[in-house]
Amino acid sequence: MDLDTLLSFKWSVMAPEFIILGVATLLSVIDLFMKKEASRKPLAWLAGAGVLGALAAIFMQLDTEVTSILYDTYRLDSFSKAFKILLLLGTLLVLVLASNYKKEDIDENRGEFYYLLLSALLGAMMMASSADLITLFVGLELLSLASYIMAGLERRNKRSNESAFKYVVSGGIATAITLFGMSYVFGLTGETNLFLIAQNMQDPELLKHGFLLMFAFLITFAGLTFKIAAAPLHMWAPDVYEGAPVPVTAFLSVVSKTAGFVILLRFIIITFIAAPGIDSESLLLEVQPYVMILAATTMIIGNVTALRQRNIKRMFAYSSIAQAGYILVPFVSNSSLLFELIWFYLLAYLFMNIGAFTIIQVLTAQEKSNDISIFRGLFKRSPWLAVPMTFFLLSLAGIPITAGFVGKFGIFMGALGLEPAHYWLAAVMMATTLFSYVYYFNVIAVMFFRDGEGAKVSVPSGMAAVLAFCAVSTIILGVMPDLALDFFYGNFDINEFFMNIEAVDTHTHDH
Amino acid sequence: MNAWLLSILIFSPLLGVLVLMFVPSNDEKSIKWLGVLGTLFPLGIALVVLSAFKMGGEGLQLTEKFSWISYEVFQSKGQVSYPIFYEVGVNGLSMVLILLTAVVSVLAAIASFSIKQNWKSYFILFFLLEMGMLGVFAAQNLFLFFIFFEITLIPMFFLIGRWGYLEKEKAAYSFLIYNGVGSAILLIVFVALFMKTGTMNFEQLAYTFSLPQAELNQLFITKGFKMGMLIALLVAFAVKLPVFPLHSWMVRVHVQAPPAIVMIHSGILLKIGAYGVIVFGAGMFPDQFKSLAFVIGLFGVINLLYGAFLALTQTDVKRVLAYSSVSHMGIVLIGLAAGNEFGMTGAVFQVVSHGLISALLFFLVGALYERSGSSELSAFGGVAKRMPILAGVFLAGGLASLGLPGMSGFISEFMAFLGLFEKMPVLAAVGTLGLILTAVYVLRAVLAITFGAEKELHEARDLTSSERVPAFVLLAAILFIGIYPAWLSDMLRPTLDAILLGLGG
Amino acid sequence: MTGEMIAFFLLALTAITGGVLLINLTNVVHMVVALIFTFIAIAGIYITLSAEFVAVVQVLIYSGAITIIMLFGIMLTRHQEKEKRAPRLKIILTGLAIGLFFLIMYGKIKDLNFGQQDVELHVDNTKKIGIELYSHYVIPFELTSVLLLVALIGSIILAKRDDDEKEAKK
Amino acid sequence: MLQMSWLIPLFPLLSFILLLLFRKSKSESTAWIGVLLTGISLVMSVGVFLAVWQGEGIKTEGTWFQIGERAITMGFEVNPLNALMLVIVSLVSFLVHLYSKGYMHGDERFPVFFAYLGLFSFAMLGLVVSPNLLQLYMFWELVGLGSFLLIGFYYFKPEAKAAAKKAFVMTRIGDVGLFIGMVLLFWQVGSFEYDEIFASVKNGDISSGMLTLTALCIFVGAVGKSGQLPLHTWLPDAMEGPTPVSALIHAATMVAAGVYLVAAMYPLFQASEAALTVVAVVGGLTAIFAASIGLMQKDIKRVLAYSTVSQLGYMMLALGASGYVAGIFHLTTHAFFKALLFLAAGSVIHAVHTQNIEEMGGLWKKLRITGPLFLIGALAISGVPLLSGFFSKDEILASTYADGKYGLFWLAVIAAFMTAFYMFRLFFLVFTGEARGNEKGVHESPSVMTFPMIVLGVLAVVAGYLNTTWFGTFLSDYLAQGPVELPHGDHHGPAWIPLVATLAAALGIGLAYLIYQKGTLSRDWITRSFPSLAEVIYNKWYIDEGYDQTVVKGTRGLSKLGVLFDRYVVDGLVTAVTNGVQGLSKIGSRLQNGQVQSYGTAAIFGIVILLLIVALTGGYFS
Amino acid sequence: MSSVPLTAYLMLALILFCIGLFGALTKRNAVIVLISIELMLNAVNINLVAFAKYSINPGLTGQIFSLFTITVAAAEAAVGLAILIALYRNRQTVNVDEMDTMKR
Repeated sequence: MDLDTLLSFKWSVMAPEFIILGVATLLSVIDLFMKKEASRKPLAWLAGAGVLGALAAIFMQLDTEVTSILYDTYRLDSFSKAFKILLLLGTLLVLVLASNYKKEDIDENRGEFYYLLLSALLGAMMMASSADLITLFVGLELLSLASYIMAGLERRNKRSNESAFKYVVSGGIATAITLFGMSYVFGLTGETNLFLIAQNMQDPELLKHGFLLMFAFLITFAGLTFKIAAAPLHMWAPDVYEGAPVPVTAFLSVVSKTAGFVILLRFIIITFIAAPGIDSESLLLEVQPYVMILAATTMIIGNVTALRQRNIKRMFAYSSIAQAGYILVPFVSNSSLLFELIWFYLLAYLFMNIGAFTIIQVLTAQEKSNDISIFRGLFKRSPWLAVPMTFFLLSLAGIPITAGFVGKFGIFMGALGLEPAHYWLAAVMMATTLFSYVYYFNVIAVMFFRDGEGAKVSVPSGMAAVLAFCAVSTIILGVMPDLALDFFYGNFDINEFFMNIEAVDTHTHDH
Repeated sequence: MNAWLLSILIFSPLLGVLVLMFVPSNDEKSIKWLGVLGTLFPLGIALVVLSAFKMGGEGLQLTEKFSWISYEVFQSKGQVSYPIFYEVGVNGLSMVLILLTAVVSVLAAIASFSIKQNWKSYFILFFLLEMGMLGVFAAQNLFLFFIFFEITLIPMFFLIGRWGYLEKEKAAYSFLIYNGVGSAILLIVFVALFMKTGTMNFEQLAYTFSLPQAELNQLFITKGFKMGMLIALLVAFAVKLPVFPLHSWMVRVHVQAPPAIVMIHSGILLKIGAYGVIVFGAGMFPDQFKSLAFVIGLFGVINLLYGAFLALTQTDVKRVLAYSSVSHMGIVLIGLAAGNEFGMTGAVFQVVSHGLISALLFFLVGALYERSGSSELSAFGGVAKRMPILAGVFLAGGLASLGLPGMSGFISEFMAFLGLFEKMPVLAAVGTLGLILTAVYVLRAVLAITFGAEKELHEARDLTSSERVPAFVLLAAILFIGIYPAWLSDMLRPTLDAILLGLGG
Repeated sequence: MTGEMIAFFLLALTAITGGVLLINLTNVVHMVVALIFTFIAIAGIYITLSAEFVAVVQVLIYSGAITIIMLFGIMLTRHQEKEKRAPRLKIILTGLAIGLFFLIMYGKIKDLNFGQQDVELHVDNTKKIGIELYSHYVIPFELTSVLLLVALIGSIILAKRDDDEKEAKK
Repeated sequence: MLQMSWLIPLFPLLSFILLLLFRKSKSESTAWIGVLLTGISLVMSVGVFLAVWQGEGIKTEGTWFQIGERAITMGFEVNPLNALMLVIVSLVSFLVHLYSKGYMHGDERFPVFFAYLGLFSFAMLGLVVSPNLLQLYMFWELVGLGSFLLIGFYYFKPEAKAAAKKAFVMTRIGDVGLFIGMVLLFWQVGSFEYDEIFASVKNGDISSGMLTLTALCIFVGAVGKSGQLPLHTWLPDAMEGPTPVSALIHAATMVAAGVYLVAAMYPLFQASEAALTVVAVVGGLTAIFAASIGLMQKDIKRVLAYSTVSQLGYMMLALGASGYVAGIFHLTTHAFFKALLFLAAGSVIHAVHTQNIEEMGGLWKKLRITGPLFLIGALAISGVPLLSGFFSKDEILASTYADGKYGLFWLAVIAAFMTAFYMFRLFFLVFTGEARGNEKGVHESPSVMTFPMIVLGVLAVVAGYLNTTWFGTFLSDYLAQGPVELPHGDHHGPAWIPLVATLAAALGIGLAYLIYQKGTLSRDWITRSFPSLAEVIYNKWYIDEGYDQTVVKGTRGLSKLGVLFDRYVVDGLVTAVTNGVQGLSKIGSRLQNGQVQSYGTAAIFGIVILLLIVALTGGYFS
Repeated sequence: MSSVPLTAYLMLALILFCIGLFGALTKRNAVIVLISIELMLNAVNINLVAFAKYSINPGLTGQIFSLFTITVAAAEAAVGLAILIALYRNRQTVNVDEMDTMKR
């Protein structure tokens, strides 16, 4: 493969990644030359512009056909476009939060903060648009590393340090576990390209190694649950969420989690779609019970433990664990609904969670506390915060006319869709949702039923915009989910996800 | 105009919300009046709807249908779409309940004059609640039904938790969790039905389930599935109704919520349970429903007797009324279990009648509470002396509650039992014991308050003129239905006949 | 017993011994040193697997860079060189879990063999790897550079000494 | 005339509504509204009665509402039986209205009282003209409502409150029986109409077991309303109401509704021998049982109340013994003389402001009109020849004897003796001898009160000639026009029966004279001779106490049990679930111990467990 | 030719992985925890390299994969250490079990 071949690829399809990469590099360079005291506001604008640019690039690519570069190490298909939109949108909102996060520690590294955010985003985007184990892994690690650092960004804050350290240790172990599993996937098929792996999975030789395949699947899956904060690798989340700066927490709970689901979908579905199970059925069918167990466990742990939390960030950590459990449910359905359901739920989750974190950030900054009591009497003090917060909480709880409900409804469709329908999983989900009512509504109760002595809360305009955007989106998606669904159906053909065009591709480029 | 009439009705309470937004939150008087006006507006539209509604017409009327959400699924069969529509319509049954909702809402809004604080948010939530209730009865598909069903939950949570009495938050949570259980089960069932049949429309579902079993097998719909769905539905609505042993939340809510809200709750929200059982249970799974009739009847009788027995020794009048609601909902079940014309009609009559009666009684209890600061029976006595009108209306309400002929309660009890006696005479005979017990506890409570030696109340004034409106309107409605039931039964007949056709076939 | 076999066993033994020492030693520095042996042994293993380039990288990065920065880390954070044992319960539980994990995996690894195929991996190993890296894997390769930059910047901003702290000391 | 007969009940209803509107009026002339409107009813009733006497009849019905195929109808019917009842009811009602004008003088809720009277009259007349069971049932309950309101008229008195409640509940027990019977019949016949029911009975469409069951259920209703054993306890307590009310409701009309019901449904009862026997036995037992209690009561109204119960027992006995005409005959005469007695008693109470006969005495001189009228009543009820009670009672005895129920016959004779005894005990204690209570201010009642009594007095004397073997059996001829096939023609048992009856009456009166007037016999010789029996009788056979101990306590106990169940089992389950979840939550947060290594261990455990499950289920070891 | 079977390598890797895991989960010194994680990653590398030679589809891919892993591991070690140093500055401890201010 020579330079010509390399240049013959349609590198333009990587425009979003290039934009992010370029802006990130630019940021780090500009930051270097900026005076220490100078306001980093322009950097935020620049970063925001970069993300917007990348978003625009993706929207321009909507009509682009499936494109594969270098044996799927980069791949642009509907799936990647759809999820990259989520990643970009989430990061954009988190950027606003980040630029309004007032902490001395952060201030001195604000430029780096934006840089790290964009790098993490880049990693996540690469995860979305690659079908090669190595790229996926590197993307994953890029996201992870950047996140570790961001979690510890308040370096004079013991909690932030501790949070970052716990994150890095858990993350390291998780990476090792994931890799261990992946090494067997690789070993049993001898390929890193997911489509080739899938092809090799049909090798009759593998029938003898059903158990190893199954183990490889489970170990990898378990390792990947780290990113989405689902059982069994979920326990870092509360501690890390609590200690990390609020925007980082928001980033972890939304963007990082989305990326986690992206890699799960990409890796699990393509790799194992044709894999034989122990009894030489389909492996994906055979592992369903285990995924169900994990999903159920996650929901139970998240929702049940959240009941006792007094710290709002910690509560949201458990809530986020629980949400991960919900989103795992469609994985057992194996229907093509899987993608749009997860996509929609993540979209909804993005709005409601970032919205909630916006308010949390505003309040924790003003009250210098993370205790739920900072919400006391919020409705009296600042109804314009209390009402959107209520929307977000209701959405998280899955109450109708919010996006969360439609998302949850979709998940139910996933759980009950194909034969056999998984009633018990749906039941666990609903039961734990009920537990979640208690803690979500507890916040609501604190806001509405208690009297608070705190002052009126002032919201910076950027935050207010995020808040309004999230609140409106939460409601609009709840009332007219077809806006999102039609967009999805209209622009994304999920068949592309399964389309191995590499054969054609190499052919055209290799002569 | 007619094409949008029903939607206008459903969302008409939002106008009130909109207007209230622009009223300063400390302007008590205008908020309260706007609150009443805001409920009068839907009532007006409801009357327009009533006039547009062809009495005795078959099937749905004033239907609207718009595409709303659609999921596309690629299956082995190819692309299958799962569309969800915005579908509303009314039949006799829902027309009746919509009217009930509109009327009780107005009266409850008037009763809300006793609310002491935060009137603005109170009425905003109140309107949202009304919208939810109207929507529930007008919805013609599962999805919409569920959405409106849940919409009623949230305002209720706030209304109880913020404006209730001492243990209001506990009650609010109790309400939320129990109803959450119900709606959780509902959601599972609804989605399961949706995924099996690809439709959420009531009529289409009923039609699908009436297909011969051979065709259903292709959709993976077995008899067991149907039965399971029906049982799940019954359990879900049993929470709402409520049916023993799922009633404790309701007692708590009745005791703790502000009277105006209890009027709504007891008057309408509980009825959603009955409505659900009729429309989903009997309407969609007639065969299974029939085979469960005995169980339903049994629970009906248990409810009737259990509620009555517990109401006997309560010392708080609100608790008496709460358990009386449990007991009266038993009659709904009894009527449904009968599964014949009389039973069904009786059940619906009971729904309406209890809606009116309990609204009346809770309204009066609220008025009493306002005058005495207590709802303990022992705090009252000889109220008839200083407040003859209140006492008189209270007595009349009590008598209606115990099924005195000439009042609506009698018609429903009579028909429900008449129905059950055809199918399960022994069970019905056991159930009639409840009629005696009802008389005992109602009189015990009513007489303890109105009769006897007079006790000091801190404010002994008779019903004020604004309080008389709800009291008299409700009493008049109770008498009207009691004396001229044909009005109601004629409206209901086509709808119930359609359901009965399924049950009978 | 071929030479390769013997080499493998020796290397494996060294590697495992290093690991066991890591677990059992109490002096932190000793542990790291023990691990150096493991890392080097692993490099040897790579050679037996016809992966010379990887072996070299292993020596450079692991035995070199990583152990060194770890030692630096130990020095920088010297607080207590002697390592106290963790609570027994923790050890037992963790050991139990890991033991089970080992046994389960072992059961299926022990008869995993795909036979031998004739590939000349060691021929021009480095060159081939280079070509692959710059063609096939150029995207992850470039991405890795971003990753390293992130690690670099991150490490700096996290670990850099506070100026004001210095001032305070003055 | 007959077409207008549906208006008869509506006039009192109008009175009710009007008077409620004038409820705050202080003017006592409001009473005239009630009097006038019931007067109109009375006139119309008499007109209707006369028309029916001519052999006319009418039945008109319309659909009330429709359920499915079936129409529930409402309407009115006039037949010989209910035309007679119309007259009795409207007459007594009219007279009581009139009487109350004087009796209730000065009461601050004067118009309300008349309103209630109007409501009651409406219900009672409505009950009478009902052409079907359902309509009857509805008015049946409304009658109960009227009774309830009037018993509880003095609502501030705890006794009145208790009595009203008791009356309502006890009668409701009966009502439920009626309800069940009615509904069962409906499913047998497919209709609530009397004539359709009778037709079915006649055609033998109903199995005999079902016939008996329905008849008995309906009879339970009658038992409740008519204060028969064992549901009689409310009736004496109902005397807490104003006395005119007792006269109207608890003597003449409502309590007779039970008898009327049995009479109206007579073809059904006739079809079941067992049912008839039950009716007769219950009636007979009630007659003697209530009479026995009446012997020792000290409250003038209670004596009369027990006497009412006893007399109602007579009527039931008559009906049960196929003495259809006898029963109705006694109903008629009893309405007059018992209403008379009550009004007279009311007059006495009005005069002395006490109801305790121990505190009366020697009133004969002071109440020159009331006294003789009371005497007439007492004589009539005792069955002294030539007065109305004699004829009707005689017929009952004759029927019973003719029906072969000899045991009941003798029971009835003994009851007759007792009746005579306690009535004259009452008479002597109240009107003769020394005044034992306050004498001051005792004066005869105003003419508005005495006039009705006089009318009733006259009727109490002459009503007996409606049906006598000597002058003509007008009543039975008249009733024969009705739907009921009169059994065995007339009962005219052996000629000695009137003699026995007269003898029993004479013995009773004589004994009373000896004890209470002459003092020949010590007043307490019975009490001394049979102390325990006397104790039991004085305490009304401990029936109330028995109910208290069993039914009331049992119900309350069940209720308490239910409350406990609700608290500990129903709520307990919920609490258990809540605690369970919270426990889980606690465990969950315990595990989250802040040690990142524990998290790792937990994760490894999670993975290992998954792998183990795979291994175990997948056949790893095989 | 070669007599060392794939299983032997995999076994070695497994053993080292388990040792690394055990170290990471039980050692109190944070540096050792970090380095244990490196050991785990090393074990994975052995797998990758061994598979590169002995899988059904041998080739350089495994070796390249392991190169990426090594790089990433190094970066991770550096970042981990940096975090640890920041933590140490504030807390004066490197004992993992003392880092539990946030729990429950």
